[in-house]
Amino acid sequence: MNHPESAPLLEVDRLGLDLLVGGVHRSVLRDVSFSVAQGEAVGLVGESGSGKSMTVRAIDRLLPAGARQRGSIRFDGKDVVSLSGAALRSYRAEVAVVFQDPRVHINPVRRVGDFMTEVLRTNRSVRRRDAGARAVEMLAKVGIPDGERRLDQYPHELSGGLLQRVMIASTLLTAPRLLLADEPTTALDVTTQAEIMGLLDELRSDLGLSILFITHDLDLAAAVCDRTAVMYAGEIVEVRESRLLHDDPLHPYTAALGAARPLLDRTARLVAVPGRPLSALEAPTDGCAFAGRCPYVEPTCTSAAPVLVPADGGAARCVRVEALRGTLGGVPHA
Amino acid sequence: MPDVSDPVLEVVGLRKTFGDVVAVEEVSFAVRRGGSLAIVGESGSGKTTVAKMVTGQERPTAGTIRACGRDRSAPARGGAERRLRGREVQIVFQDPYSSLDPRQPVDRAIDEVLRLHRPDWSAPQRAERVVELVGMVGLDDRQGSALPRALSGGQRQRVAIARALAAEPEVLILDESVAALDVSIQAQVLNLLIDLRERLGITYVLISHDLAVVRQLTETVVVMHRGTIVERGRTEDVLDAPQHDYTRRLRASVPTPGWDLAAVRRALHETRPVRPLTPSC
Amino acid sequence: MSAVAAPVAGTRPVRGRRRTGLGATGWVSAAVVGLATLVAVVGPLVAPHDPNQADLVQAWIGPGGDHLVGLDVQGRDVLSRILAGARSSMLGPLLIVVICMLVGSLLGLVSAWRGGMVDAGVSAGLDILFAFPGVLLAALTAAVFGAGLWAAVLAMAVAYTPFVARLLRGAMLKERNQPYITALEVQGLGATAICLRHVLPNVFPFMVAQGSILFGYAVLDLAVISYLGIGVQPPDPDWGVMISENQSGILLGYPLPALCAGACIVAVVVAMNLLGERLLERAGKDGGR
Amino acid sequence: MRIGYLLRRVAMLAVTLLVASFVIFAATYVAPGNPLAALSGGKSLSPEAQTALERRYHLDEPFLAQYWHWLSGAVRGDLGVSIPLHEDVSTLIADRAWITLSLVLYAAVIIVILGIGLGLLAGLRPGWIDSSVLVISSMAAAVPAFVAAIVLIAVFAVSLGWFPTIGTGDGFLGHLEHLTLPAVALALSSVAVVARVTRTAIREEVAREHVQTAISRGIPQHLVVTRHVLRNAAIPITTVTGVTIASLIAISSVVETSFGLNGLGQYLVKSAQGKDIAVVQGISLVLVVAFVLVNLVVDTMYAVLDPRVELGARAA
Repeated sequence: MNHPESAPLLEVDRLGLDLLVGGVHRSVLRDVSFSVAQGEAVGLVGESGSGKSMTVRAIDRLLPAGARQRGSIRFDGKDVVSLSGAALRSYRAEVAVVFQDPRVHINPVRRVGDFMTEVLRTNRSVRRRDAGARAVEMLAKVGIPDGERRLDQYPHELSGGLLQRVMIASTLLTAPRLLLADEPTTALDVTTQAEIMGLLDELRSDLGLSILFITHDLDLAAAVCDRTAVMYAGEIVEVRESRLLHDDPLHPYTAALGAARPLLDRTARLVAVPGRPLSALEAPTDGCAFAGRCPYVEPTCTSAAPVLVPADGGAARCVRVEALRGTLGGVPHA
Repeated sequence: MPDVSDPVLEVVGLRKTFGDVVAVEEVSFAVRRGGSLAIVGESGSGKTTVAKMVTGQERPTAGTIRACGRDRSAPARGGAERRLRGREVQIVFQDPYSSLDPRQPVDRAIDEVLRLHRPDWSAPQRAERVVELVGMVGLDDRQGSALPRALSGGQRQRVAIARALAAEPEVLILDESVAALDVSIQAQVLNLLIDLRERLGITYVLISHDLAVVRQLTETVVVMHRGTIVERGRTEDVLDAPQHDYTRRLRASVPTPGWDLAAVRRALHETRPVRPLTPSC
Repeated sequence: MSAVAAPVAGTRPVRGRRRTGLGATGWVSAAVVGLATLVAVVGPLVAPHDPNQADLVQAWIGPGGDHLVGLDVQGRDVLSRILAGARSSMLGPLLIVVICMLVGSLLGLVSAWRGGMVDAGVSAGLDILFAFPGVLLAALTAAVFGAGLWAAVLAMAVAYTPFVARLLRGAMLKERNQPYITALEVQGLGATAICLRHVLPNVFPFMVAQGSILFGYAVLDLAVISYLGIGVQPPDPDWGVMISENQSGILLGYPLPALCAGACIVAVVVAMNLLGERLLERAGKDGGR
Repeated sequence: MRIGYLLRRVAMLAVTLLVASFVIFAATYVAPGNPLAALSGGKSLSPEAQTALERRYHLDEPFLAQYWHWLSGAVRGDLGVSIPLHEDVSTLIADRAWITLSLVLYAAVIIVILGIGLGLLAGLRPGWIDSSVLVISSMAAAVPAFVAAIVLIAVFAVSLGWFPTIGTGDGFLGHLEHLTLPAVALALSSVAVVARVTRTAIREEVAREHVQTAISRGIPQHLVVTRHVLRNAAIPITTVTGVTIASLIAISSVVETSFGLNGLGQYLVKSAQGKDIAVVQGISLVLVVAFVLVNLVVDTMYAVLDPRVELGARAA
């Protein structure tokens, strides 16, 4: 696969979003910028309420009514926000979404075959039998050998892991260029998660798919993504090469996330950040959202909203990024 | 077979069937007083059913369960026996949002348990103990008199722990107790649990699918797969050098920095025929 | 919409002060219900005329003089009959609701708590009872015991019970399956104490809301039964009876007496329904964790 | 799988009918008064005549045997004899059943077309259409059938003279004309209920995650609506509509009384007032059978519409 180094496939620039909550517009995303290149896997990591799922919805134009959006989202150079009608539908075929819980994201009263071939039959006028054959082929590719039988089954007759494979296979039928994977393994068992992650990784290398991978698990993102953006309270606080993010974080929140997670290979007291994660709706507008929990807080942190500062091939939203460089990582567990 | 001196909880030959389905088969383990045991497994492994049998929510089809030397395989006869069992084994659930009565302030919830187990205590005695328990789990006085809806998930889980500890049980079952929490909150609760065990000498039985949490919290482990125990031993031994195929697979499935996805894929392709992907519903 | 916004809004652990108001509609409904209740209590005492004093010569005389809403088919004062009729029209439904709530919550609680065979047995019994529509039961009771308010109340209470029991069983089962109930069981608290101290109080707002909606339906159904002639018997004043008595007036061009009684029924039913829905909403919010 | 579900429903139905018939028949025994007294019209009977009558009506046999006679007769279509009228109950019922049947069918058609139609409109078209349907339906839902009846008579029959007030008319069009106001009165509140339920079902389905998936896959709007929203919402809509129509069977007595229609419901009430127990029993049995059968149809449709049906019972 050749990766044109020039323009990224997906470019999100200063995305802002207000949602209607109880009749009032409230900001849930602020200044979210990142990009995904052809064939690249980018992680979007954050705790609940950080705004990562809303970012996916904005990219796929699935925002709730009354949402107000700022900034731009460009796919392959085209402005996504202005798309409509057939252009929007073909954009959606190129940008496929794998949702968190296949059990509720697949229509329960239609057969697996109907679900898989629906797009081919309606948007590409492929005949039912041909579409079915392609579905079987794709099921085999994601590791489901008895595709014909599966097409006749209903979603409730399949296990969660199998259903998630069906979801992935169905997205592949339209040959998408970008996969938005919104916590695709959170509802699954650990071994099933590994299978799905292995599958996604295989598809990326075989088909040159770009992947935007949303998760709450920093380790998972680091394991499969080239670059990772960490979100907190509706903002990206750090975006780096995944490996660096883990070993040498620039933002105190990234460091805190890494240090809070227990390790598999040794037992050591966890470094717990006090307080609870702020949801995007609660974030202050005039200072750093993490300031209240940050061990390195200074008066400057709460006087003005910090901006993303470029550093070490990435960026971090911290006024003390230079001062703290190199001190946050290293030994995460005291 | 379990060979533990001074076992505070001992389970032998446990079996549970639902209709034709065998959920748990030949499960035996023991935990020493003050020790800790993890029951690891994925959905459908039977780990939750084991926990339910130990707490008396389900009745075993066969096998015995002894806590503090007393049999609890059959349902309790009478209130006194129920309360006695309550002082032996307590449980903390996964979901912090539904594990508290929404109408009951924190202090009243704890007081209710104290009244049940300490009928001889006076109201001021109980109130003093409530304050002590609330402080023990790291909540302040204001949170101690709040309604659950005013608390965050992590705070509610602290309340659930305090309520379980109010009965001063010998064994605390942690049924995925930190699984639903955000990472940063999870760390706080894990640290609290570690401190409490050091301080109280209480025995933990952790039900979990998360190997890292298991490592953090327990000394011994049993690995369950499809209703049976496939591997057991000291936690670090089992995690560092798993013997059974399933445990190895479980271990390899945990994402870590430097996770070799290609190797995971190879391993999965190899083991796939062993475990046919059958619909689970 | 709310489902879409949930990932953001639902994760906020600390909620704002919950709204305790009923809203404008709720308060207006409550006022209507309060007024109807007041009339049911004091109505017969404040009626300006004897509700049963007939004077056929004065039949169908319109509003005027000391007869604010005119006179009915037998020349009786309509206002007095409305005021006096409120008693049976409101008291009957109250009895129905109380009976079927008591029986229904007991059955629901036992089914939800015991589960298994007990639950299956109760459910099967209720299913059979479901096959008897209220009007049919009322006709059967009237045929057997003779028509009257008490027979109608009994029939309706029986007809409503399976509905209420199923509704409450669902609500109680949901509560019973909450982990906090299990935690209390593991503590060693007895079933009765758990039910009385936790399950019932948590289901209570839901019961009140459902009871209010049910009361509206009971007012309606009891009026229907009296209208059909197998409930309250004429000449006793009752809103349903009044419609049946004065129906001939419609063809003769005197619809007011029948419509007045009809309006009273509709007003109480609508108010009860709206109030019940508001309460239900609030109960849902209350239970929302 | 789904066949099993339906077999269970049919078995349940048989048990329900058996118990119901028992309850209905047992009413005779609970009823105070001697049936022979009613039979003789108050005259004193000679012992021979009394014995003959007792034998004829099986009154000399034990309760269960009498029940068996009645039940086995009912299965063959013989519901006994009305003592005051000296006529076959089956004939009396057959003469009146068609009115109730056509009234309920007519109302059912109105409910399906108007109720579901308005609900779809409101559910799919937020804005003024939705709000007006909501307001109108919340008012209509609270109007009981007999109030609707008097208002309809007052307005359309008396003031405007568009429809006849009473009777059943001749020929199909005549029936239709005569039954229109009664059917509207019968259907009115149900139309409102069905419209509201339909609207809610549509709204809930629109908000479901799988609809989001369909949109995100670029399925055109109209197909998302028909294939996913309507298809799935059809499950609760069918259930509620069916149950609502079943409830009309009993409520029709009200409308029949208001419009002076000689139907089953009105006859049931009249017989109850006249203590004609045999007729009350017969009509009760017929109505219960009809009610239970409609519910079986609803269950069948539900099983057809929802492939998950074997997982649990109907979500009531």
